[in-house]
Amino acid sequence: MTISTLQDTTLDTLRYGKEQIMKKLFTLLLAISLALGVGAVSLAQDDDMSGMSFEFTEEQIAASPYLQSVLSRLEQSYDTSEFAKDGPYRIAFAAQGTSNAWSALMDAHAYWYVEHLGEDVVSELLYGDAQASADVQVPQVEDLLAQEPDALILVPMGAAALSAPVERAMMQGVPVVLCASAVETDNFVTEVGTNLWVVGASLAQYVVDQLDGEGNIVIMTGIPGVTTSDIMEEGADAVFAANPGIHVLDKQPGFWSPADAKGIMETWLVQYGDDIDGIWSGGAQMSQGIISAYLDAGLDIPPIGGGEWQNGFLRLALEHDIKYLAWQYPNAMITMCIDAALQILAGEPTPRFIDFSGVIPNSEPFTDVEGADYFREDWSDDVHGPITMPDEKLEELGFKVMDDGG
Amino acid sequence: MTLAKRKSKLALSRDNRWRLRKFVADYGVYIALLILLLVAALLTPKLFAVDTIAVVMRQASQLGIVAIGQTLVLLVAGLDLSVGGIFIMTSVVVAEVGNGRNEMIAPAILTALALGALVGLGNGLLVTKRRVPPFVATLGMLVLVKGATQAYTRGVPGGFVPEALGIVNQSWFVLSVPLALWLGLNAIFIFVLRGTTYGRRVYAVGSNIEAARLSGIPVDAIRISVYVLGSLFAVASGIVLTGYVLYVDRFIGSGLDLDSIAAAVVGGTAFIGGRGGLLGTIAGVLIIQILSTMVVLLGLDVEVQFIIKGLVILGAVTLYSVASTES
Amino acid sequence: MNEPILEMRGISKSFAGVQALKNVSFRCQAGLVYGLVGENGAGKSTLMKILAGAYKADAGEIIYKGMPRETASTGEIIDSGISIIYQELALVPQMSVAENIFLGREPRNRLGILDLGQLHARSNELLSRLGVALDTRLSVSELTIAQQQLVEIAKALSQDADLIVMDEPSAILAGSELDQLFDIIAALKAQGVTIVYISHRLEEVFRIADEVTVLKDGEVVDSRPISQLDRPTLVRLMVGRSLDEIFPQTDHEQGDLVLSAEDIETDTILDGVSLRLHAGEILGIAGMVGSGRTELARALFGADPLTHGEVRLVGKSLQWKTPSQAIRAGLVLVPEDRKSQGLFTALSVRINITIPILSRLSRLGIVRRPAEEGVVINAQQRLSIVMTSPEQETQYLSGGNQQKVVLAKWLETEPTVIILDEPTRGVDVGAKFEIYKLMRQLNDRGIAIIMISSELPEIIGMSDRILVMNDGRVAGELSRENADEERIIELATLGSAEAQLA
Amino acid sequence: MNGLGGIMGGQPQARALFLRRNGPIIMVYAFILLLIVIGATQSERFLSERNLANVARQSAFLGIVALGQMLVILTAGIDLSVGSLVKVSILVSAIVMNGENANVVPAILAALALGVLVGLVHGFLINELRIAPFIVTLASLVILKGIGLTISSSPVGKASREVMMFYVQKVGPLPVIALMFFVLVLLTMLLLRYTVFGKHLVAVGGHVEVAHLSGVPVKRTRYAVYVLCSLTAVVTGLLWLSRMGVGDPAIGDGIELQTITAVIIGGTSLFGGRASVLGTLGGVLLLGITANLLVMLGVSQFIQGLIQGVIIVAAVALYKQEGD
Repeated sequence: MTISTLQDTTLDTLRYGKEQIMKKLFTLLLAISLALGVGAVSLAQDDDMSGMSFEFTEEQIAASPYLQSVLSRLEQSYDTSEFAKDGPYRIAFAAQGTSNAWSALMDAHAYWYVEHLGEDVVSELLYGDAQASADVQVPQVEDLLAQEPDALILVPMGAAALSAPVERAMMQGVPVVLCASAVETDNFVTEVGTNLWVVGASLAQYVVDQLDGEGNIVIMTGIPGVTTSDIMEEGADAVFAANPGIHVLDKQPGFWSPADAKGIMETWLVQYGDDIDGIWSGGAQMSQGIISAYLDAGLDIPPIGGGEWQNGFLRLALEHDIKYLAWQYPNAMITMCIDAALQILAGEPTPRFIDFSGVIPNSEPFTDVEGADYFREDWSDDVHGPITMPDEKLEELGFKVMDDGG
Repeated sequence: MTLAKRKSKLALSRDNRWRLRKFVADYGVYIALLILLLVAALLTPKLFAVDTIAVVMRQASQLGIVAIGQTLVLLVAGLDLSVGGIFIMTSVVVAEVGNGRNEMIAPAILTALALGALVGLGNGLLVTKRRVPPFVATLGMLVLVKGATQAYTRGVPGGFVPEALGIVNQSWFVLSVPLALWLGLNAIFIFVLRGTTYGRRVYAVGSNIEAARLSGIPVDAIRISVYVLGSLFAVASGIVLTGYVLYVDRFIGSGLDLDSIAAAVVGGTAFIGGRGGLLGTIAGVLIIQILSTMVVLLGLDVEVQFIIKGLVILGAVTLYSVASTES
Repeated sequence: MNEPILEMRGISKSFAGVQALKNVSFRCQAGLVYGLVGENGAGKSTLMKILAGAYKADAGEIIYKGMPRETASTGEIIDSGISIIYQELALVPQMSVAENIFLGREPRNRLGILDLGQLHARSNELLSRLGVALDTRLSVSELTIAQQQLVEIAKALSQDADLIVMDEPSAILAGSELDQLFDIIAALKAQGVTIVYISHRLEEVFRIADEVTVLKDGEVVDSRPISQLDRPTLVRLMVGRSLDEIFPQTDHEQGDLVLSAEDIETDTILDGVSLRLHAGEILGIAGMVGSGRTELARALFGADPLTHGEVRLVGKSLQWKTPSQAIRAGLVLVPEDRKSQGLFTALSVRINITIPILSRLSRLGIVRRPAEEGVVINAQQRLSIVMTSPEQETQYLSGGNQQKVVLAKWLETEPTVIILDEPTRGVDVGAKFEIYKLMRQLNDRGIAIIMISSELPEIIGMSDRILVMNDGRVAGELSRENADEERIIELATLGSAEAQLA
Repeated sequence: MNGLGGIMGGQPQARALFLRRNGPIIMVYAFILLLIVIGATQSERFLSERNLANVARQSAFLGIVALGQMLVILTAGIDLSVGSLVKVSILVSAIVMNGENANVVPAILAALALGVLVGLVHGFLINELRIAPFIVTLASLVILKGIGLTISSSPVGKASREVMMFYVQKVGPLPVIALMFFVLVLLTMLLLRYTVFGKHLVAVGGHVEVAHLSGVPVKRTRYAVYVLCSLTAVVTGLLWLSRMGVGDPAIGDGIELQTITAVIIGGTSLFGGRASVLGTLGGVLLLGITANLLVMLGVSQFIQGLIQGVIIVAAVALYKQEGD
């Protein structure tokens, strides 16, 4: 098995309505078993996979331990022979847990994928629900390790807090796959994710490009102290610093909350009003709050660097014709994490950094130009694409697919 | 003669004492608010722009509505930590029942209110019938409500917030829908507390529960009703918040629970019950909201806000404590 | 003359503008027993709390063992040899007998660790000196009130004090326990210990005191050897008038039966109590603290549910289960502890007075302010309540005025029966007299009164009939004519069966 | 000890009293037993030495602060600031330690000094300015959180190698940290039973006025108990540092509510004057085993919160509390 097993399968489920799902399920199962190799087919015609590619300067790399780590790990491979054993495997999954839809969909993907692989591949998925809190996750990882799993997949809730537990897992002989975020130690097998520095920088570059390098902007970060947020901010700062025409009016954390984001944006609007020419936002939920504040104030919305494939955001953006660049952080990447774990347990050499971009279909960044193609009328606001599991799973999970509107 | 003279002298000194105490209790927080506004005039004149006032007042309303309920609960020597769970529950109910259809807003709100009342009833019964300290009872209910919401949604609230709920974002100059609601509810409940038998009984129960019982007041019923009201105000705040973001948010209103206690306490409502009222809470809410707006206007780090907020709470209660301490 | 062991000079103290003590001087010589007498509210307890360091005097000085005493902590004062047995029992209910006795001065071993063996051994020794058998490991909340009082005394003994203040110890001690106490006092005196004995039971004072100091309204009225005093003189010194002057007499006729209780019991100590009450009558209820007096009042009022028997308010002939039903039926209770049960101290006079009659003063739940203010003004005039405004919080009123507010609150319900539990506790003489007058006025209007009191002169002076309670039962009933203090104490301490035998 | 036992009263209701006083403790341990039975029958690894050691070690993190919290609650107080203090102490000790073994002692001293300082400030505000403990420590929760984030909003500092190894050290099968916790449990029991200070805590919580009149140094006792509680928080902060290896400000929020829950479930009265070390230990173990079991049994994550809520509400509702 390789990390790119399931890619081709998902398009269909995205594209077709639910009436076709039963039929599709068969196709899907077939497709998964057949598909090997990378098949990055895009929903839109936009095949440009390098939407987030970015030229770093030497200085930027030198200034960022994160960049150094990612760039070097992209080229490294881990000799996993010490972990090789026969299946079926018991895999521990320390998830972000029941905190938001993104995470719930990741869990759903995990359960679906394990079920799909079959009991002779993964006999048990041990699960820990961190409730998005490092305090909860640290002991939980200990609980999971006490069950002596064959591998640990971890969505770390704190880069620092989870470092020592990761090292202890490795010491115990349990290979660790980091999913969606990093920890401070280098002592793990591999990380599945994307270059968050580049994400932050690309979103910033988009804003800069939209303004032709001249203008006032505001920056809304996620949660200070959370790695994903901090690294994206670092990338953004680097780009804005490199563009002297850009004036940063203010930077505040919006805590990835639409309510907090809206509150701060309202204050900015009364403070700067029309002077704001562009906005950098660290997440779609905050972008929703930002848009909402603009709508209330009745002001024109400047370009936003920082949407995501999140149905609610797309709905708003489409309705109000907003210019944005959306990045992606597909929860479906968990399937790649599971694949990575299986690869490790098979003793195959494993890259130390696995970028989902270009592997999971439709996980590339897109702009308002293609936005309509991503928006799904039948999904509820909370759904984050892309979804690689069948639609039934989505409905089972309680995502109401919208009624016809009476 | 001398006796009469002495009496009047005594009466005078007693008189001054309670008048001073009353003055501090009733107006101390407004003096603090005034000082804050003076500081703001120097540091952030932008605060006094009509637009800013509108924003501050609208955001204050979200906190203010739940703070009304919290004040009522504090008045009967209670405490409600479960409001945080109610915000989330409300947001989920509005999305699930409303499911994007405007005609379902009313049923959604009614459902949320009914569930809220149920939570309040649970709080009230635990506190009165099982004599669980309010802190523990409402903390338990908080975990329970959050857990139940989680179990129901299975982690993912389905449905959409009906767009028409965005009406709460409407405003005419400074007056927004939430502000109107906040002011209206304040007007009603200031009157209820001062002018009705119910209000008197709330104060009586908080001031001296045994005396209230012996005065023929159904103390348990009063306390339960206050917890129910507290939950209903939390639902109202939750609805305004949900309309504000037009989106189901698991972290909706996080922090407003403690802020609502802080607002009431800063406003002079005593932790031991029976003392204080909504006029003080209004000022407490405004102080907290203006402080957080000023932090953004000044471009300060958010963490500074925590420190300032803590110091303001301490300063206010110290003032009340010093003023009320007998010789 | 010997050097005095204690001299308090020019002590003054006021609370919230109310002068509790004015220029009080008090001196004791070693090895004598001093009676400190005076009515409730005369300032006895305040004086002793200043001695104990619990209050700070506004003015004056204390010279103890020849040295002016600087402000000191309560612990240092105890160490210096002063111990006080308080009127309100000063025990921690959750702690054991032994722990309470040595609280604040626990025996430790060389490592500074609590010496439990010594703690219990010494406690046992002290208790046996008092002739009491009590498991020192029991927690105080499991003891009877009399047992708790003995623990208090043991606690004072344990402090090896040179000066022991006993604040009304006899209020809850009975018969043999009281005799034991007097024996102990005699023994202590023989050892050279000075005793200050606070009481308003005069016969006790005459029995044990060497010298008597009388306080009235916060001032020392007189201080002289017991040999120069007789009972009537002492009474006149204490109250400033003779008894006849204090208790206003009226001729009124006893009316119809208004209230009856048949064999009532509750979950509390009450054990089959029956009583009858007529219109215009004052029924006095006497008994030791803990004899069931207060429980009887609560049972009649519906505050504690009946487990047996019934209460009838004749004319309405109904049963009530809650105070509010009782109030509506025309029966009210003015509770014993004003601060904790009667008054909303943080609320205004206006709100306090109108709380039980709000439904009468309101329409659709909205209070009619003019009607309410009328009631308050009326009440103020009727009871001559001294206040600066109806909006004044009741915590800033004097004790007497607070009690009047509580009375006013209940009178406004226009009751047919009023139960007064310790109506004059903590009230100055002037206010006391007004309360007595008021009771008579109510009588004249046909209102029936049950008065519970620890003050025997008050019981005897005011009651038409007297029920004496003991251990949850009625130990005996006395008519006004054949009631005297001795008879009441006998019934209250021995109970009816023993009293008959005696 | 003496032959006079129980002649006068008290004894007849002794059994009822025993039950009333110890009911919550019996219930908690019965509940724990039930969970253990469920765990043993439903998961082969639950009773493994490894998992038991794991649960014991984890319990220390909540348990040590819960002991401090219990002492404060015994005096009719409360300390809401412990979570924030854990956070600040992690950051301070990590920065001082900075990965150097030589700095371990200064780091520990810095953390302890911080604890003493915070405890003294609480004591001062409660004693001298007469502010309710709830408000004092609520304000302190907010302020300390602000201070923590001001020190650093992202991970800082580093534990030394030895400190990190401390976390996994064992004495026989028992992790050192668990052992440390059990020793503290024992010490707290001894403190309450055999020391003057312990008796004074009960007296202050049971009837502060009486305590004062009996010469108990009420203020000093309060200062001491808030300092002690803060110290348990900084010790827990140090343990977290050993657990994580770095100072991460993400840790600490919500610990106060967990400790209060554990203490209350263990039968300690929020009204003061009555506390049970065994009960608190039971409360801590109950919460710890529940969390462990939910992971072990793979209970659907959606109902975990509900289960925890039901347990808490049931525990506090089953036993009618005293007071009012």
